[in-house]
Amino acid sequence: MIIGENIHKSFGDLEVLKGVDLHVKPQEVVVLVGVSGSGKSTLLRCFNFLEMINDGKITIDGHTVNPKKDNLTKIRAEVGMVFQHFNLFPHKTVLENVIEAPITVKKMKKEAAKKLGTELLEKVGLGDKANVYPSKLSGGQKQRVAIARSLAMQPKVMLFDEPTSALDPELVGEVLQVMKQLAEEGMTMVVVTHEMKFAKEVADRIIMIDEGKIIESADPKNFFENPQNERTKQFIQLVE
Amino acid sequence: MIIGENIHKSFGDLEVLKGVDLHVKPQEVVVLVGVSGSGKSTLLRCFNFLEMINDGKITIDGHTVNPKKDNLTKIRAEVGMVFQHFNLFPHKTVLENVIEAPITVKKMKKEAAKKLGTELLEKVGLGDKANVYPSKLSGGQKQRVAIARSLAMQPKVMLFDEPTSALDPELVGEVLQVMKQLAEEGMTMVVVTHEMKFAKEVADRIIMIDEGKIIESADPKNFFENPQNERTKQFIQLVE
Amino acid sequence: GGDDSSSSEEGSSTEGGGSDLNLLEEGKFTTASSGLYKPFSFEEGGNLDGFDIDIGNAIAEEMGLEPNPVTTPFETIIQGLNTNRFDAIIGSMSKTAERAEQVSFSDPYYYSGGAIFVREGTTDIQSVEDLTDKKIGVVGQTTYDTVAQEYTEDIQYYSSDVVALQDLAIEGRLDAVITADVVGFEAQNEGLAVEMIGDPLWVEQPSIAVRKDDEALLEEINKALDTIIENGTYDEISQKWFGRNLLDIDLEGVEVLE
Amino acid sequence: MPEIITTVYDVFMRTYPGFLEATVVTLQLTAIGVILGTVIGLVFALMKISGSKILQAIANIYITIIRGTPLIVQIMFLYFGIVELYTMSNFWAGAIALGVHNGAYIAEIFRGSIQGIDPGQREASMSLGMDRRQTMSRIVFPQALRRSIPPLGNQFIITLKDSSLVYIIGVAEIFSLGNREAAQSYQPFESFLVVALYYLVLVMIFTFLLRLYENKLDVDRA
Amino acid sequence: MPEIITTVYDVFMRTYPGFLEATVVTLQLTAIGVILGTVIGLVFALMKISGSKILQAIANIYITIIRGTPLIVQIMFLYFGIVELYTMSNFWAGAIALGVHNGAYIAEIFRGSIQGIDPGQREASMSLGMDRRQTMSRIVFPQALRRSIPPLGNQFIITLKDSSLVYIIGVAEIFSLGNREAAQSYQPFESFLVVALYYLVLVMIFTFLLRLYENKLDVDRA
Ligand SMILES: Nc1ncnc2c1ncn2[C@@H]1O[C@H](COP(=O)(O)OP(=O)(O)OP(=O)(O)O)[C@@H](O)[C@H]1O
Ligand SMILES: Nc1ncnc2c1ncn2[C@@H]1O[C@H](COP(=O)(O)OP(=O)(O)OP(=O)(O)O)[C@@H](O)[C@H]1O
Ligand SMILES: [Mg+2]
Ligand SMILES: [Mg+2]
Repeated sequence: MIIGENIHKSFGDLEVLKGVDLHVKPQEVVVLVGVSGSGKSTLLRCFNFLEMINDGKITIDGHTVNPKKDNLTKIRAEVGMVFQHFNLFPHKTVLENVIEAPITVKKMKKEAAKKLGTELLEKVGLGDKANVYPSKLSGGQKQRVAIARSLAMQPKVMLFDEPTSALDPELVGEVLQVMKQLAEEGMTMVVVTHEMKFAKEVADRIIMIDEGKIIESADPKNFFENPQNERTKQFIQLVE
Repeated sequence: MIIGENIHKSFGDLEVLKGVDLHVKPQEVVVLVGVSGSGKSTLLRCFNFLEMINDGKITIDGHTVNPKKDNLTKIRAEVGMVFQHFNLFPHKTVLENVIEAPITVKKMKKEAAKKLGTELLEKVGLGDKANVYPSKLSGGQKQRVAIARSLAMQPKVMLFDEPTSALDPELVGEVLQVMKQLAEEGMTMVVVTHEMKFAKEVADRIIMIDEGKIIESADPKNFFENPQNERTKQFIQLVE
Repeated sequence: GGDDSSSSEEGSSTEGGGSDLNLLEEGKFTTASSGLYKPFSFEEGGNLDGFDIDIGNAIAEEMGLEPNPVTTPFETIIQGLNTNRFDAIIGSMSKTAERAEQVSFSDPYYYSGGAIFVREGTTDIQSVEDLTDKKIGVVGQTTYDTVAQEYTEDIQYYSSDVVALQDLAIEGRLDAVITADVVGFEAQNEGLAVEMIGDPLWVEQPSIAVRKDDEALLEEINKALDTIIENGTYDEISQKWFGRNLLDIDLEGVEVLE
Repeated sequence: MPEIITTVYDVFMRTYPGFLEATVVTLQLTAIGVILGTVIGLVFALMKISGSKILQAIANIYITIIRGTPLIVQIMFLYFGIVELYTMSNFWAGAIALGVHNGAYIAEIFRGSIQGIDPGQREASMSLGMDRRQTMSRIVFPQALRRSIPPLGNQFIITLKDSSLVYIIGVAEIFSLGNREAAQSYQPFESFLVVALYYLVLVMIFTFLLRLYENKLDVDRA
Repeated sequence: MPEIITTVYDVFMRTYPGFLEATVVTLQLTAIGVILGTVIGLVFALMKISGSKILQAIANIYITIIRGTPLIVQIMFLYFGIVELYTMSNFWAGAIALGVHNGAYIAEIFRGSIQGIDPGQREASMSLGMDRRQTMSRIVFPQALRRSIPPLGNQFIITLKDSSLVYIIGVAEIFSLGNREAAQSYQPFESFLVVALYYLVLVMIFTFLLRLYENKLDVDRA
């Protein structure tokens, strides 16, 4: 579904991704872990073309993206992204947040968009908040709106960058619940998270990134019980 | 060691603490848990007289504090406090941070203070960072300096307000390690934390606060395995 | 369209309507003064008044134009004229050779004496020679400025002679102010503790200034000035402000500033 | 003291018809100065964030020159300096000088507001498939504009006070009138006190309106 | 165009001896204005954070009046208005007016810096047993002072430009000289261009020094 091959990415002199290969199969749920600064966010952002890679190639749904020729806007719309800090549009209501992109990008009729938006909000358990401004929501609610907003574009794959890190612990569950449901419905997902319980339960594969390289890739059981790399062992000890 | 009886605290119309009774015995380690906004921080701040209680009384080491008559400055010095965001003094080096209070408050000689400070920094594993400014440190290192700074006043009890919440997950361990060591050395401690593993291992007692009241108080085993209150059960489910 | 043609005919048939005079605004005679030179030009509660204003009004009327007096700082008044901000300066500007290179002057419309004023009770300034190295207050770009520069480097500049005189009355600021005798007398009347030293040092010829190429306008102005002097209008105005006729002065034996 | 109050009151009562007219002129200058400045500021702010090095350089030169020289010099230059290029009335020269001056400051207000929008907003918008233009016009601008209104209000108040400087080219605004009043009445203390009062009251009125608006914004968003 | 450059150069060469003297006056005015303003500002900032309602009210009235009226009015009032109370030379009247004016703005700079210090700093200090005075003098002030230096530098640059207004009371600083030069040479374009250049160069020099200092601060703290 989404394939990264030999991805290199530098910021100035700092090489952050040093040749990453990652094949995500349709309906697969991949969890990315790694210490701070290892390049997890950067990798997600490259997949969404918020950052341009310096070398390598990215294939989405069978199409290898050529950033010079392709319409990146269209490709971005196919890849959903959920951020740590939600990034809801504060000047729009919850429903307006969700229907903004379908209307402006997909030129969907307003009525149809509203119907879709309402459905999605109900799906994430926020049907009653449609006309409220984001500032009135709790962190967990905001993140669920962000997920609904992303779903409204009917993306082929969804990227999550630490979606629960900014939440109070008691609000983490409600977001993970929605993500779990998405996974069960067959959404292809790449998730950066420190929630090991979620990783164990939901991930098809856990990948450890260290200093811009993939150093471990295994199903949850093997990842935790039988890590191959020394750094992975250390990491597991630290976060467990 | 530190006793709070019938503590009430309001901010304007908002009653945050609604009659809290908490007796912390010498050398006891008490972990406070509760959802966001339940009043955990406020309770700690009352114990340190950063907030003045509206009703009730606080007894420290056998002395019931009368905020109107007592020298609060002196009492605060007996109660150490470690904050979520470290609050190191950015314009002072690590060692200067540690020796500031012994010199200005206890009128300790600079040489003696430096000796004490160096010892404490070694204790938290940062002997080599004495002359560095806080901005050069990682979050975990900052928090360990903050603990050393607090210890330099030889407090009778130490209060920790989510000391690891602002840290990257891989840095949490080093701080908890220092706290564990302190507990083993017999320091009386009250710790607000979401680190349930730490609570299970180190706490003598876990206390659940909900809407400004203590609703559960038990040793770790009973707290997790046999919670009495419905809200506690929910909370345990959420954070486990 | 009958209305249009009749009204334009009316405009051009008005005596001296000014269409050939290169006026800023058709039918209006826009003249400038500093507005800070009581009693010649000053503003009271937003209304411009004074001798210069009255003269301007009389001349405009004589030329069949609507008078339109405006104010602008004296330091930049010639620049204002030469950049077409108004049609003429009727602002107590004395004719000098230097200025005559920049603008054309009418016949003088009054005579005034340049005089030294000091604070009441001052003893160390008795004559113009005593001004040497003293602190003198003047308005920049005036004839008084030129004289002051001959005696001292310690000059303080003002936008208004009246303000300079007010400052002179304050102990410790200025040693002397050079200005027109009448302006000083007016200040004395207002209760300022200043006095004139001796007689006026010279006589100046305040005149109306126009742009060099506005010869037709200058001619009209001179004609109008003659008329109001002859028909008594001038005398009336002068009597109103000073109780005498300012043109009535014996020029025999006094220095006339050029 | 009471005597002073009486004389100030006298001066006030005697002069207020003229001062009210002058207040209108001051407000006109201020309004034109701010509106013109907003237009100029918007253009230069867009140039600064345009990504074109040339446009950025032009904007930077403009802003550096305007912010590097006193307003009073700008007024004089515009009124007397460039007459060979274009001659304008003193009112318009003053208003335009205020506008050109404000332009540099308002450009920085807009630029600051736009750049102050959390980059996450842009990223979220792009990640949903909106292009640069849509992101700017539908997500960034509306938020930046709202954020600009308090500093623009502040700039209005600064301009209200700055407009006093156009007295130097003979525009009959409040200060210019007060100056003449002081000279002709021989009562400088009272005259300037009255002038100060006019400005103070105007500034306080606009500060109050600005606060009201800011509070409304806060309420809207809370 | 080249002709203009020649005439501007001529005017510059002809006038620079006078302008250099005037520049010294401008810098003196600026320095005194800022130093005095800093002293006044410190006093009023302390009053504002003092906790005493009366002191706060006094500080607020002062700040409201100064910020609510144009500097040029303040200069005129100080020079011509209050002579019956106290008479000063025009240079000192100008410098003091600038100081009094700056005082209100600098008070807000200090207050902002002090209140901008993370409350956590105060709490950490108190929790270690330091009293209010120690907390203020050893923890809050040193940090606030450092934080004040960039806006104070900025205020210096503002004052440099504002000092042009004391020309109105006849102090022979840059603008006042340029104004006379323009009038008597009948070359307003060239004269005001030269004046603008003097200010621009001064502002750029001080902006550069300020940047240098800020970078040094950043390096120290990084
Ligand atoms: N736009 C950028 N410009 C320069 N450096 C950057 C940029 N974005 C990221 N980096 C650097 O790249 C490295 C990897 O950053 P990245 O955000 O991908 O790490 P991460 O694994 O997501 O860490 P975290 O867990 O802290 O979010 C870091 O050293 C970071 O400072
Ligand atoms: N200084 C204050 N003024 C007004 N309200 C306050 C103040 N401090 C705390 N509160 C309110 O008191 C309540 C309890 O706050 P407190 O910080 O004690 O909660 P907490 O249990 O520590 O939560 P968290 O886990 O988010 O830190 C909250 O509703 C908070 O908004
Ligand atoms: Mg990241
Ligand atoms: Mg808390």
